[in-house]
Amino acid sequence: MSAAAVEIRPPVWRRLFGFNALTAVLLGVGGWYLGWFIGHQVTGPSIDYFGDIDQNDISIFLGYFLGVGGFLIGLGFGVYPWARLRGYPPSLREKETEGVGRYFGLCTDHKVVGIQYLCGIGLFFFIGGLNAMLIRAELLSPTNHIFPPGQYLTLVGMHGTMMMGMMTSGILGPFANYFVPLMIGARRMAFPRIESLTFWLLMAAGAILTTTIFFGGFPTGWTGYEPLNDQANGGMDAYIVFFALVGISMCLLGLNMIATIVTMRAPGLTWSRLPIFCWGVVATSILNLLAAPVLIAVLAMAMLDRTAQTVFFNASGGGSPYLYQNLFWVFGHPEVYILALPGFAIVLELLPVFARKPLWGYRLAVAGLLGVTLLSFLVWQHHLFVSGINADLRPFYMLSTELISIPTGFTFICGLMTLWRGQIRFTVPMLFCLAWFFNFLIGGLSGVFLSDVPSDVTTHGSFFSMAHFHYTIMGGLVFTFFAAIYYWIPKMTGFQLNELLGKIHFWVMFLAFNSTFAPLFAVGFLGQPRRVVSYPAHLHFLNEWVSVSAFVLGASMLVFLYNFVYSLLFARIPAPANPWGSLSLEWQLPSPVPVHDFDRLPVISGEPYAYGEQGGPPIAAPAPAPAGGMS
Amino acid sequence: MRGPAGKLVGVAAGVAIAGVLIGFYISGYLVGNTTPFRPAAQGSASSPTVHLTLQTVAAVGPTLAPHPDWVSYLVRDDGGHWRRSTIFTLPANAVVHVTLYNFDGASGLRNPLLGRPTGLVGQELVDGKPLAVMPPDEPSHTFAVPALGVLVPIAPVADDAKNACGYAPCALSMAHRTVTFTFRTGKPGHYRWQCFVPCAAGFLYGFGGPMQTVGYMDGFLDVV
Amino acid sequence: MSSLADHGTEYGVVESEPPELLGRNLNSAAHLLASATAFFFLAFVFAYFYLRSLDNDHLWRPKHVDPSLTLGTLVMALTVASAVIVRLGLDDHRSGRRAQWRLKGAVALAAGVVAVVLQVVEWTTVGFGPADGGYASVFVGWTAFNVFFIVGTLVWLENLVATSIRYREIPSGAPAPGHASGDPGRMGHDIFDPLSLVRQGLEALSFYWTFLAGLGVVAWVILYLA
Amino acid sequence: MATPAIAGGGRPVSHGRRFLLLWLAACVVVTPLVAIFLGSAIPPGNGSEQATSQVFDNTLMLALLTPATLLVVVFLVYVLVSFRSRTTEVVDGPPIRGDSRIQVSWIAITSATVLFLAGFGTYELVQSGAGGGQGPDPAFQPPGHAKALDVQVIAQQWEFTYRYPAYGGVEVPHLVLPANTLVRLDVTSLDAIHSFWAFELGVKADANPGVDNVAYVTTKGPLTFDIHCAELCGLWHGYMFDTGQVVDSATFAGWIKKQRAYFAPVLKYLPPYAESYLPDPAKRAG
Repeated sequence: MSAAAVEIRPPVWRRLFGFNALTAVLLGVGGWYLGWFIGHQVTGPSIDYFGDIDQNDISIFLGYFLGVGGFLIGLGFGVYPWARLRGYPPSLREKETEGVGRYFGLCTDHKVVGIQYLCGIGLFFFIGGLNAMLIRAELLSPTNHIFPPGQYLTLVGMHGTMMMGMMTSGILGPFANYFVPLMIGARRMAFPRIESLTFWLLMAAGAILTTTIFFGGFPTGWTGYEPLNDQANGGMDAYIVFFALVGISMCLLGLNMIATIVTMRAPGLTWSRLPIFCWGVVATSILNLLAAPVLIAVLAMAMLDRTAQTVFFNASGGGSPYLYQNLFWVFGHPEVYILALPGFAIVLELLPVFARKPLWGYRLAVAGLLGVTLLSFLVWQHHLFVSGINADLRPFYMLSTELISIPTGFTFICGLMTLWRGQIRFTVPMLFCLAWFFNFLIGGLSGVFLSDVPSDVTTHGSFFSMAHFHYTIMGGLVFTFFAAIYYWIPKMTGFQLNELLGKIHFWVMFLAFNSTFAPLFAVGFLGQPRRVVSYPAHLHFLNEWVSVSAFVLGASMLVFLYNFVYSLLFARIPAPANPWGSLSLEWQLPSPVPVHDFDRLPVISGEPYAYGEQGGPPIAAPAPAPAGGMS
Repeated sequence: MRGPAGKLVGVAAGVAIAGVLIGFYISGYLVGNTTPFRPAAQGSASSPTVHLTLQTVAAVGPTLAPHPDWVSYLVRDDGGHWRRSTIFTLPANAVVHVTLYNFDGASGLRNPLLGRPTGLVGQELVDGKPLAVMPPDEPSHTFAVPALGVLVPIAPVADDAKNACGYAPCALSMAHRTVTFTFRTGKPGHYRWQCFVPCAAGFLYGFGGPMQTVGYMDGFLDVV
Repeated sequence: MSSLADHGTEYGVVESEPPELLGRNLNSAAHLLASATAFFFLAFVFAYFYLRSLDNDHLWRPKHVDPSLTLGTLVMALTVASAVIVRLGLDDHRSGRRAQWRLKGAVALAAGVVAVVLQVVEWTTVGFGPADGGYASVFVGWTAFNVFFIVGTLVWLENLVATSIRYREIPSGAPAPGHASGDPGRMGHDIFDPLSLVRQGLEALSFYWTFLAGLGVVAWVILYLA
Repeated sequence: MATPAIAGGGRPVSHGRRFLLLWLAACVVVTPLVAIFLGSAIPPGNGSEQATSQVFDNTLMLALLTPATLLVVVFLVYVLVSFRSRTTEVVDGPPIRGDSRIQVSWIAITSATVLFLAGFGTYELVQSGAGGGQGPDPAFQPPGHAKALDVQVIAQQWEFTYRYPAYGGVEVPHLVLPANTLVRLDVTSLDAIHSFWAFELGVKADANPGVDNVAYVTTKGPLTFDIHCAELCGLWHGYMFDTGQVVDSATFAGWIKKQRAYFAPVLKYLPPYAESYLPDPAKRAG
């Protein structure tokens, strides 16, 4: 509303009241104590062992649930449902305030949500990275311990859980929320409030996970295997609530993305003109939508085991730990492709821009993305080759697992052939994309060893598999995450990032990354199991080497942080509307993008990769007649 | 507060806050390190002798821990006070004489093999009588150092014993069993020791909480 | 270059969207939500058959673990009935019989609530605890989350019924803009004719509610008959 | 944008040829080196039939995957060197949108490789189960498995103990195996999930409560091997290691005799030998 835009804003101290992050935190903490209190009232006398174990899981869970409820209400998520309950008509957008205030509350502008995601995810990404640094510090020596073994396991679990949980939205959160509507010529996501909800759920989840320390941490690593899960201290409850909230957020995010791309593409944007990044978002969202519910279900069972004393995973009570392993990996394997696929999409989206050529084999690339999506639901038991589950089926899972490398290969050939005879420009985003080829190649090929049962017998559960998935996830996701940042920040903020610092960041990160994880293949092959606090003495040198490289890797992140703060706060060099000369629709808009993106829904006249062809830009024109329903 | 100066202040403040938070965060993991206990060593440096006096209690009570209901080992320091420390710093190749007073009842072993004392110098004495093997339903705890091959099952206080000790501190006037044994610390190293009896009441398989927290039923032998 | 966005932030130019677009949103969302729900309950189906096939310690289903078939059937039947009534209400709405739709909507809502109440009654009288073996665990978990989803859908239904009751005298009692958006000062709706969305919402809801009732039938067959 | 100019593509054919030659040369040089030097150095070594087959498996895969790696790496290097933009202003490359011949042959080659790998892995697996745990009723049994020596591995928080049903069901805290024998390891757990990993023997099998997870291993000559727990099992997971031994049959006979004598007093308390022992006390016990 123009009225909202021009109204006089009250002084800062007044604006601190109302629905915002501050209120949310206060209500969240209040809600936590309320739930804790209720839990004790309900269960204190009736269940005696809570006294013995000195922890009351029911009241911890209640505390977390009411805490999340209070947090969301404080952010203003209660207003709309309450109005609808009273029968008021639907509306799309919350009141949109100007200024920084809108970044600290419920905002229905997809661009605000994208930037919220970037900062929020970044925060927890750095916490997870800090955990990794502490882990490597502990592993500097096989015998001298910095942390008690229990706390070390909590560190390992925190690192894995934080990264696997938060980075699932690492690219979909910031970049899909921001750019999918711009790429498909829409003014919003299909469900703006749900879009904002997914972000704030993640923030609540991350905060909850960090509170695990107060309840004795959790010993299970990110997989949370039963029955250790049931045996663990109250910190396990934080893990369960964290992953359940992340699951809900993932599911809603995927739903929102698919609904948007299916129903809101601008006129003329046929499926065969859809930017490959949007295809990657669709593929990932399918996995989000279908895999996350299984995770929520299995965590619900674990919660019931810990509170209501059900015996889902208790072999002595009529349940089975195998049930947990199966259900968890039914989610868990699609999960790793939820982390990998956005990387593929970013690479394929950026290569044409910097090779100045059309995307090679567009249909093949799409087929690759969708093929991976389909196959990733059929391979979960390759995580259980030596567990004794359905041993007779191992040949099938070996085959299906290795089949995945075929659609993955599509991505490789399309990317590589896009470079062929191009005009390659080594900008910072391009460097990160090229690094992806090398990292994911190593990661993928080492995966072949793990997918092959005979060699999996040695490598399973060792540092080899750990090195493998760090090559695929960190080398695949995090590198492309930074590629996307360097590529799109000029559009998101209107300012350029410093190129020299960017290149320093890249080279330090790339070299340190490889010098960290390549030796870990050897460490695993030489017999060091994962998640150990002490290891054989003859592996001391390798572990020391890895630790030092890991610290350098951590330092490279500080270079990025410095660049980010310096360029956006101090240098503030305005970026041109289209610094990379991209043909994609989002770059045809001014930087930063106006609040309502398009005056009129554009009409798309071609796909965004027509480099080297006549009549490249503009690929879109404003609709001749006003879009329907102007008031 | 506009302009670069204001921004600089803001960034500096942000960095400071982040630093403090990170400090708190890391310290959150460091807590739980129980302070090591170093018993006095007699005899020659080549073959020293160490006396270690322990007790096991059904619950550490409100004075000793954040978890008053947890079962735990306690060690008697030179002042004769009972401390809750399970990290013992011992000299290498030492002969360690351990006297252990158990105030806890029977929990029972899951694996009866662990009722057989092993790795000791001489025999394990329960109330002065040598012990060959303890029936699986009896042990209340074990003192085990797998890397040294040491395993000592600990006899329980009868359930109907008079004047049983509910929680620490437990006086020797209360019902208890006395277990004495001797073992050798090998070459220098960092040996873990633990209890193998599922004695953590309320936890699944009796193996959570105090059974998985250094400072209660688990610890280290720092052999230097 | 930016002929696509000359007007910057002039809300007047860009506000208010055609309701059919939101209708498409809702429709696709209902189908996606249904598929996600299916995968959620698939986990419980898998748990049922997996634990049943393992029967660890012969504790899958001790003799005394036998929930009341009557109550279970009632819960299932009421859910299905509610879904059917909503479907009929949708037909009324399509053919303009708004009054009948409002009545049917209220009845469907009541039926759903009764189903939930009966489920709670069954839990309190079921005669076995969650710890009594694999079947007991699956029973408790599955029914609990079934109720969870039913309640959520009933809230959705309540929204539609409430809206159509509040604005039954259209056009006289037209809704003020911004009521629901936490923005009382808003001058125009950001949806062109928001009330026309009741129909599309009802179509989406009817699909999802029918689907959920179907899952309820599956649960009933597996938990009580199998 | 600037008018599309075909740059770097003066002689399109020769680029392809040159790259292929480079790649073939690299393969011819590098692959044998990798196979011979790296392959022979690959663990778990030669401690048992299964370990040997694993090493062979790994070596063959290395030899097969090296050309694939070289393909991408050489391609990247070649492309980045010869197709880098030599101008400062933005010039477009040729609008090549695909090439069905390349696509088809790529799909064919990758599929063939994948199918071969899967087939080969399956072949290696069905020989003897490749040392991996394969559940209560193993499908892939080595010849002569009926006469295999039974050894039960009992995992608990936090150590492994071993039971020899063939020798009066004696249970011992350390693992010793006779040389040149086919051993059937029945891995089970008394509480959480562990994983029995005998590194030099190339054996890994998860230990689950109430499950008998069978792994076959055919020992060779005398040898000392490391045992780790390879599945996170709680506080002392990192300390749950031990060393086992393979000794000649005479030494083994003497050793087992001594053990039976030493553990005789506890023998009467052991439960009758079973494929698995359900943990007790079960739930929330005291």
